Amino acid sequence: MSDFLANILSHGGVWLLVIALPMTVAALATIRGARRYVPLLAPWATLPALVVALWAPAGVVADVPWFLLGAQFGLDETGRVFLFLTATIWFIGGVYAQSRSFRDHAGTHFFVLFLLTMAGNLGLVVSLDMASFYMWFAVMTFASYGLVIHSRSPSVMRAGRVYIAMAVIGEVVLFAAMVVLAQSAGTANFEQAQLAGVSPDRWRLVSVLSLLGLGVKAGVIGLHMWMPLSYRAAPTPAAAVMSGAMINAALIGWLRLLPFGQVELPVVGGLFTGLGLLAAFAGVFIGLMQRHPKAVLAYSSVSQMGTMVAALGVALQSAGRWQFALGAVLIYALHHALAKAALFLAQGLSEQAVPSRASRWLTQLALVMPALSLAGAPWTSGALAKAGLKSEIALSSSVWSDWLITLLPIAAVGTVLLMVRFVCLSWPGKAAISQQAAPLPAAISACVMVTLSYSTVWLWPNAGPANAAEVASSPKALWAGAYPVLAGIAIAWLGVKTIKPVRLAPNRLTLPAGDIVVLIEKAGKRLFRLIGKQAINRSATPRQPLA
Amino acid sequence: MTASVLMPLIVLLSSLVPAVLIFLLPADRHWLRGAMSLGGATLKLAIVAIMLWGVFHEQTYRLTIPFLPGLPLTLHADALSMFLITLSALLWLFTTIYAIGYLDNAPHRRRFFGFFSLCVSATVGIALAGDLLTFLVFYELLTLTTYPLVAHRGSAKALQAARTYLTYTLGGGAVLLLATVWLYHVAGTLAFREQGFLNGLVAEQGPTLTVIFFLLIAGFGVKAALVPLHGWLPKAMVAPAPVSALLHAVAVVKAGAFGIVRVVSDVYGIETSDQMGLLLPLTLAASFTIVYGSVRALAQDDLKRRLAYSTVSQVSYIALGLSLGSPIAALGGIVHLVHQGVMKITLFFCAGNLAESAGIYRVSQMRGIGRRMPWTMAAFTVAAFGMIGIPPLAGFVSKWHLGVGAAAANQGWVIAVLVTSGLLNAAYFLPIIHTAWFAVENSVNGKSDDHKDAAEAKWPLLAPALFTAALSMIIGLFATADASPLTWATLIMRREFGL
Amino acid sequence: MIGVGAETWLILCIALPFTLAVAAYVVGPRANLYVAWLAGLAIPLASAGLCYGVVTEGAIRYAVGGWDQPLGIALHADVLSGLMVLLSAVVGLVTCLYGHRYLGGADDASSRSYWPLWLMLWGALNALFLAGDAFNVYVTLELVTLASVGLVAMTGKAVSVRASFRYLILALAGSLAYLLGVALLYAQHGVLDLVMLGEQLGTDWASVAACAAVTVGLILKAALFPMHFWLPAAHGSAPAPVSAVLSALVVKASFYLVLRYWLDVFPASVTDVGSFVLSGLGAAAIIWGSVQALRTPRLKLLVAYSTVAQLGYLFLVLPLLRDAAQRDAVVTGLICLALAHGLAKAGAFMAAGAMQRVAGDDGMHGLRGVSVSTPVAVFAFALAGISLMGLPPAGGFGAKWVLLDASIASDNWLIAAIMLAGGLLAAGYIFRFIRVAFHTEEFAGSVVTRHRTLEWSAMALALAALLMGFLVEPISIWVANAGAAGTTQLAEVVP
Amino acid sequence: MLYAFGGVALVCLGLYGLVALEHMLRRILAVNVMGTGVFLILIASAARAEGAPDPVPHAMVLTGIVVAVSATALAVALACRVAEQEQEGRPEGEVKP
Repeated sequence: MSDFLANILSHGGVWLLVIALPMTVAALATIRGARRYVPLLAPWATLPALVVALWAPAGVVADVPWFLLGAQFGLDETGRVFLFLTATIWFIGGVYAQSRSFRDHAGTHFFVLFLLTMAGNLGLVVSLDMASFYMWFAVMTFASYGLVIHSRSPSVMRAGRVYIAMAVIGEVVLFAAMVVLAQSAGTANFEQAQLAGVSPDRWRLVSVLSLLGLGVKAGVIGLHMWMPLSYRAAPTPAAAVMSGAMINAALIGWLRLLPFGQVELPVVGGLFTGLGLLAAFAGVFIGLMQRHPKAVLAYSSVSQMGTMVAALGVALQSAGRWQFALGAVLIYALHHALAKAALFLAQGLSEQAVPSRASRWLTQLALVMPALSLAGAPWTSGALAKAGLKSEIALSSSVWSDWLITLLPIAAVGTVLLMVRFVCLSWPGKAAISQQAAPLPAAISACVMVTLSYSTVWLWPNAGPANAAEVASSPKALWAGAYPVLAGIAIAWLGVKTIKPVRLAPNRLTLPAGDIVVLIEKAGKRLFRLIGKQAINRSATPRQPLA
Repeated sequence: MTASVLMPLIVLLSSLVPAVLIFLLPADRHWLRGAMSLGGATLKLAIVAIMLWGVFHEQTYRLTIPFLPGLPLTLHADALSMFLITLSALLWLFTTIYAIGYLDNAPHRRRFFGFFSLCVSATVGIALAGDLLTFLVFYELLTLTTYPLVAHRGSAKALQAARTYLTYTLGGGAVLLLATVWLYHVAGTLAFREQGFLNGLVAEQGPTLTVIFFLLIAGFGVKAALVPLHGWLPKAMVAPAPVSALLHAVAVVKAGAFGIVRVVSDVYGIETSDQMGLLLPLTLAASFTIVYGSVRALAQDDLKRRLAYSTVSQVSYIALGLSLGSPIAALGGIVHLVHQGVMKITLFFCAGNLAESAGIYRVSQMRGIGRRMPWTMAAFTVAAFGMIGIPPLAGFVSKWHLGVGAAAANQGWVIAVLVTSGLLNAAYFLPIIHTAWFAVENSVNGKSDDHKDAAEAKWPLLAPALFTAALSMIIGLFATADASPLTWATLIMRREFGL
Repeated sequence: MIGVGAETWLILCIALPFTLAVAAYVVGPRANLYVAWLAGLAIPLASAGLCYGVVTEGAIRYAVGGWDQPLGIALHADVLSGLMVLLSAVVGLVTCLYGHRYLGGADDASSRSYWPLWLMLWGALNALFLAGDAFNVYVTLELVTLASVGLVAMTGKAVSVRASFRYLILALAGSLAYLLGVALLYAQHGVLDLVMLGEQLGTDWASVAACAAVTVGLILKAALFPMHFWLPAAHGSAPAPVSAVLSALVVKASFYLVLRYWLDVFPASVTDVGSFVLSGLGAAAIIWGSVQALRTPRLKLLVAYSTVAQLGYLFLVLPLLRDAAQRDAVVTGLICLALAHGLAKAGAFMAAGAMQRVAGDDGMHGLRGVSVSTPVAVFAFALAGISLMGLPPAGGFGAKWVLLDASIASDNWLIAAIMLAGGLLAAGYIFRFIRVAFHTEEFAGSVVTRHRTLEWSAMALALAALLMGFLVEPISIWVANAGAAGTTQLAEVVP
Repeated sequence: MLYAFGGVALVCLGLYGLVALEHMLRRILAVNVMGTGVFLILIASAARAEGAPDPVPHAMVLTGIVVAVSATALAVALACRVAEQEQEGRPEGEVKP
C-alpha cells in the first residue's frame, strides 16, 4: 500500500494535481450548475498537497521545460515543512469558512478567490525555479486582494488599497531581484543559481532587493504597514491563512533565493539581523497600543517574523552551520504559522455568539493555549522552537549572536505582553451566550488548529537539533521558557495596576493600526493635491466620451 | 522554386484581392463581404503556417518586382518577418470577426472593410519587406490606408484626430524617405541582412551613418509612438474599437516598432550599432517613453485613452530591448512585438465591448461591471495583468528577458525603469480591475443608469477577446515550448547575433 | 508595330489628330461619338507605336516632305519626346471618354467646339513634342495656346472668358519672348535645328541673352512662380476635361521645351546663377502654390494651385543638371515627375469634375460628405493625391526618390529639404479635401446624377499614376541608353 | 542694326503696355506692338554683309504674322464676348451663345 502510494507520489504529475486541483474547483464556478459546490469543495482541494507533504519521498522533482521559462517543481525537506503547514492551514481555514453563517454571507466568489489564493500559495511552495515561484507568488498576492476587501466597507477598502500598493511594490522589486540573479547565475533554477558561483557583489544586490521584495510579505519593519490593516479587514478564515500560510511565502522565498550555506554576506546579514531585531521590538511596542485584537496579532506577526529575519541574517553571516540553522528556522516557522493561524481562528470564534457555557470555556481555552505557545511557555511548541533557534544562534559565528542571545528573551517578554493584551481584548464576556445554532465547523476547526499547533512541532521528524525535544524538556530549558512568561504576566499586571493612564484611559495610549501608513497617506494626499490641481485644471474641460 | 515566389505573393494578395473586391461589391452585400474578409484571413493564416514551417527549415521565399532603378521591391520571408506576419495574420482574423460583429448595422461598412483589408496588406508588406525601400513603400501605404479608418466616423473629432495622425505620420515618412535615400547613397544597397550591411562603412562614414541612424529612428519613432512623437496615438482613439485594436496591436504601432527592429538589427546590426554608440540614446528615449506613457496613463479617466498611453509605454519595450545590445534583451524586445500585440488587442476588444454593450467609455463608469459582463472583464483582467508583467502571462516573459538582458548589459538602471513601469502599470490597471470587480454600483445620483441593462456582449465580440486573452496566457505559460513566440524569437535572435 | 516604321507612327501622331479635328468640325456634333472613339483608339495607337520605336531603335529624325533645314519642317523624336507623346496619348484617351460623357453629346455650342478644339490641341501638342527646330516649336506653341484658350472659353461663362483672355495675352507675350530668343539665336548662328544649335552655343552674351529670352518666355507659359497668376483662374474655370488636359499636358509642353533647351541647346550657356534663380522660383512656387491650395475655397482651384506647386518641382531640380554625373538621373526623375504629375493631375481634375457634377458646385463646403455619393471619384482623387504627395508606390514617389538621390549625391541639401517639405504640403491640401469628403454631414447634392464613366475615367488615370512608379526603372534605362547613344554621336561629330 | 534697335524698342514698349494697361483692347494692341518688334529684329537679322538677304527670317516672319493675326482675332473675339456680358449687366451669369 505504502509502496503504491510512494510510486504515485514520486510521479511528476503529482505536482500538477497539487496545484491544479484548487484551480479546477475554482473554475467550476463558471459552470452554472456546479457553482454551488464550490464552497463545499474548497477545503478538500488541499488534500493532494497534504498527502504529498506527509508521504511523498523527498527529492521528487518534475522538470517541465515547456512550461513558462522552463519550470521545475519538486519537494525537498524545506518544501515539505512549508507544504505541510500551508496545506494544513488552508484546509482548516477552508473548513472554518464552511460555517453556515459565513458561507451564506460570503458567496461563491469569496471561495473562488480563496481557491486561487490557495493554488498560488501551494504552487510557490513546490516551485523550484524563479519564474514559477514568481508566478504563484503573484497569483496568491492578487487573488488575496479579493479576500482582504471582502466586506467592502470604506475602512476595508482603504486596507485593500494599502495592501495592494505594498504588494505590487513587493512584486516588482522581487522581480528585479530574480532577474538580476537569473542573469548572474545564467539559470532561473533556484538550486543551480545558488551553486552557480555568482559574485558576492551580485549576491549582495540580490539579497537587498529580495529583502525589500519579499519583505513586504514578511512584514519587515518599514514594509509592514499593510499587515495590521489587512489582517483586521479580512474575514477570519482569510486572516488565518494570510497570517499563517501566506506570510511564509516570504520565508521560503528567502530560503530558495539566498545563498545560505554557500556564500557569507556579513553586511547584508547584519542588515537582516538589524531589521529583524528592530521589527521584533517595534512590533511589540506598537502592538501593545492597538485596540483591535487582530491588529495586535498582526503586530505580533511583525515581531515574530522579525525574529526569524534576524535568524536568517545570522545564518547569512555564518555559512558553515547552515544545515542546522535551517532546521531551527523551519521549526520556528512551523510553530509560528500554526500558532498564529490558531489564534486568528480562536479570535474569530470569540466574536461569535456561543450557545453554552461549555463552548465559552472552549473558546477561552482556544485563545489562551496558542497564546501561551507563541509566548514560549514550557511544554508548548513555542518553547521547542525558541530553544532550537537560540541554540543555533549561540553556535553561529556571527558578531550579532551575543546581542541576539541577550535581546531575544526580552523580545519574548514583549511577546507575552502582546499575548496578554490580545487575550484581554478578545476575551468572551459572560453576556455572549445565546441560543443560536453553534458555528460548528468553525469551532471544530479552531480546536483542531490549536491541537495541531501544539503537537505538530513535537511530532515533526528531524525537527531542529536531534535532541531538541529532550533539550526543551530539561529543567534549564523549562526555566528559560517559563521566566519570560512569568515576567511578562507580572509586568502586565503591574502595569495595569500601577500606571494610571494605562488603567484609566487605555484608549489614549493607542497608535492607529498601520502606524506610518497614516503619515504616508497624509503626505501622499498633499502631494496628490499639489499635482492634482494642475491635472484637474487640465481635465476640467468636459471630454466627450470616446468610442 | 515557384512556391518560393508564389507564397509571399499569395500572402500579400490574400488581403489585397478581398480589399479590391469589397470596394467593387455593392454596399448591401454584407454576407458576401464578410465571407470574403474571413476567407482571405483564413487563407492568409494557412499560407503563413506553411511558410513558418518552410522558414524554420531554412527555405527561401523571395519575390522581386522591378521598381526603382537598381532597387526592386523585394518580398522576402526571414524569421523576423514571419514573426510579425504570423501575428498580423492571426490577429487579423480575430479582428475581422470582431469588426463584423462590432459594425453590425453601422454605415459605410464597405469602405471600412475595404480599407481594413488594405491596411493588413500593407502590414504584410512591411513584414515581408526585404529591403528598406520596400519597407518604406508599405510603411507609407499603411499610413494612407489607416487614415480612412481613423476618420471612419466622420465626426469633427474623428476628422481632427485623423488629421493629427496624418501630420505626424507623413512627417515621419518624409524624414524616413530622406534617411533612406541618404543611406542608399552612402551604402549603395538597402537590402536587409542579418547583422547589418554597414559593417564595412563604419570606419569612413561613421558620422554620416550616425545622423542617418537617428533620422531613421525618428521616422519610425513616430509610428512607434516614441515620446515626443507620440501625440497622435491618444487622439486616434476616436476610431472604432476594431481600428484601435488594429492600430495598437497589429499594424501601425507595430510597424514603427518593427522598423526600429529592422534598422537596429538588419541595417546596422545590433553589435555594430552598439560599437558605434548609437544605442544608448535609443535606450534613454525608450526608457523615458516607458515611464512617461505610464504616468500619463494614470491620469486618464477615458478608458481607451488610458489604453492608448499604455501602448505608448509598452511599445517602447521593443525598442528598449533592441537598444541594450545584449542578445537576451533583444530577445525580450522582439518577443514583446507579439506579446504586446496579443495583450493589447484583447484590451481594446474589451473596451469596445464595454462601449458597445454597456455604453461605458470611462473607468469611473465601470463600477461593478464585472458582475454584468464577467467574460469581457475576465479577458480584460487577464490582459491587464499581462501588461503589468504578472506571470504566467505573456508580458512577464518579455519583461523577464528584458530585465535579464539589462543585467547582462550591466545597465542596472534599466531594471529600475522596468520596475517603475511595472509599478505604474499596476497603478493604472489595477484600479480598473478593482472598479470592475469589487466596486459597488452606487445607485446614488442615478449613476447606476450607466449600464443598468448591460448584458454580456454578443459572441462575435466576445469570442475574439476571450481567444486572445487565452492566447496571451498560453504563449506565456508555454513560453519555452516549441513553436511558441519565445522559441521563434530565440531563433531570430540566434540568426541576428550569428550565434 | 510590325512592318510599320517609326517614321510612319511619327507622322500619324501629328496628322491623325489634325485630320480628325477638321473632320469633327465639318461633320459636326452628330458624329461626336465616332470621332471620339476613332481619336481615342487611333492616336494612342500611333503614339504607342512611336514610343516603342524610339525606345527600341533610338532617336528618329524626319524631314517633312523631304525638305531639309533650314526651310523644311524637321521632326525629331527621342525618348523624352516619345514619352511625352505617350503621356498625351494616355491622358487623351481617357479625356475622349470622359469628355464625351461630361459634355453629354449635347448639340450645343460647347459640345460643338469641344471636339475640334481638343483634337487640334492634341495634334499641336504632339507636334510640339516632336518638333525638331526652334521656329517650328514657336508655331506649335502658338497652336497649343490658341487651342487651349478656345477650350477655356468654350462654355462662354463670364469667368472663363475673362480667364481665357488673360491666359491668351500672357501666352502670346510668352511666345513672343520665346520668338525673340529664337531671333537672337538665328541672328548669331544661322541655324534653327535644336541639335545643331546646341553644338554651336557658347557662353557669350548673345547666347546668354537668347537663353534668357527663351527661358523667360517659356516659364511664363509654364506658369512658374511668380508668373503663375493666370493659371488657377484659367484651369479652375474651364470644364473638367479641359482643365485636365491643360494641367496635365499644356503646361507640361512648355516645361518640356525648357528641359529640351536646357538639355540639348543651352548646356554651355546656362549659368549657375540662372539655374539657381529658376530653382529658387521653383521652390517659391512649391510653397506659394501649396499655401494657396490650402486656403482656396474651391476644389478645382485647389487642384489648379497644386499644379503651380508641382511645376515648381520641375524647376527646383534644374541646378542638378549641371552635375554631369547626375544628369541621367535628373532627366529620369524629371520625365517621371512630369508623367506622374500629368496622369495624376488629369485624374484629380476629372475626379473633381465628377464630384462637381453631383454637387452642382465645386465649393468645398458644398462637397461635404461627398464620399457617400461618389466614392469612386473621391478614391480616385485620393489615389492621384498619393502621386502628388510623392508617396509610394506612385510615380511621384519614384521620381522624387531619383531626384532626392541626385540632390544628395551633389550635396544640394536645400533642394532635398524643399522637395520633402513640398510633399508634406501636398499632403496637407489633398487631405484637406479628403477630410471634407469624409464629413458625416448629410451630403447636400443629388445622389441620382452620378456618372460612373466620369468617376472611373478619373480612377483609371489615378491608378495609372499610382502604378507609374514601376515604370521608373525602365525609363531610367531608356534615358541611360539614349544618353550613351547621344554621347557617341557627339563624339563622332566633334572631330 | 537700326532696325534691330527699333525692334528692341518696340518690344520694350509693348511689354510696358502689357503690364501697365488695363483695357483689353489696348493690351491686345500692346501684344501686337511687341510682336512687331520681334519681327523687326528677325528681319534685321536677315541682313548679310554681302549678297541677297537670308530668306529664312522672311519666311519665319511671314508665318509669325499669320500666327499673330489669328491670335489677335481670337483675342478680339474674347474681348467682344466679355464686353457683351458686361453690357448685359450680369458679368457672373451664364450667357447663351
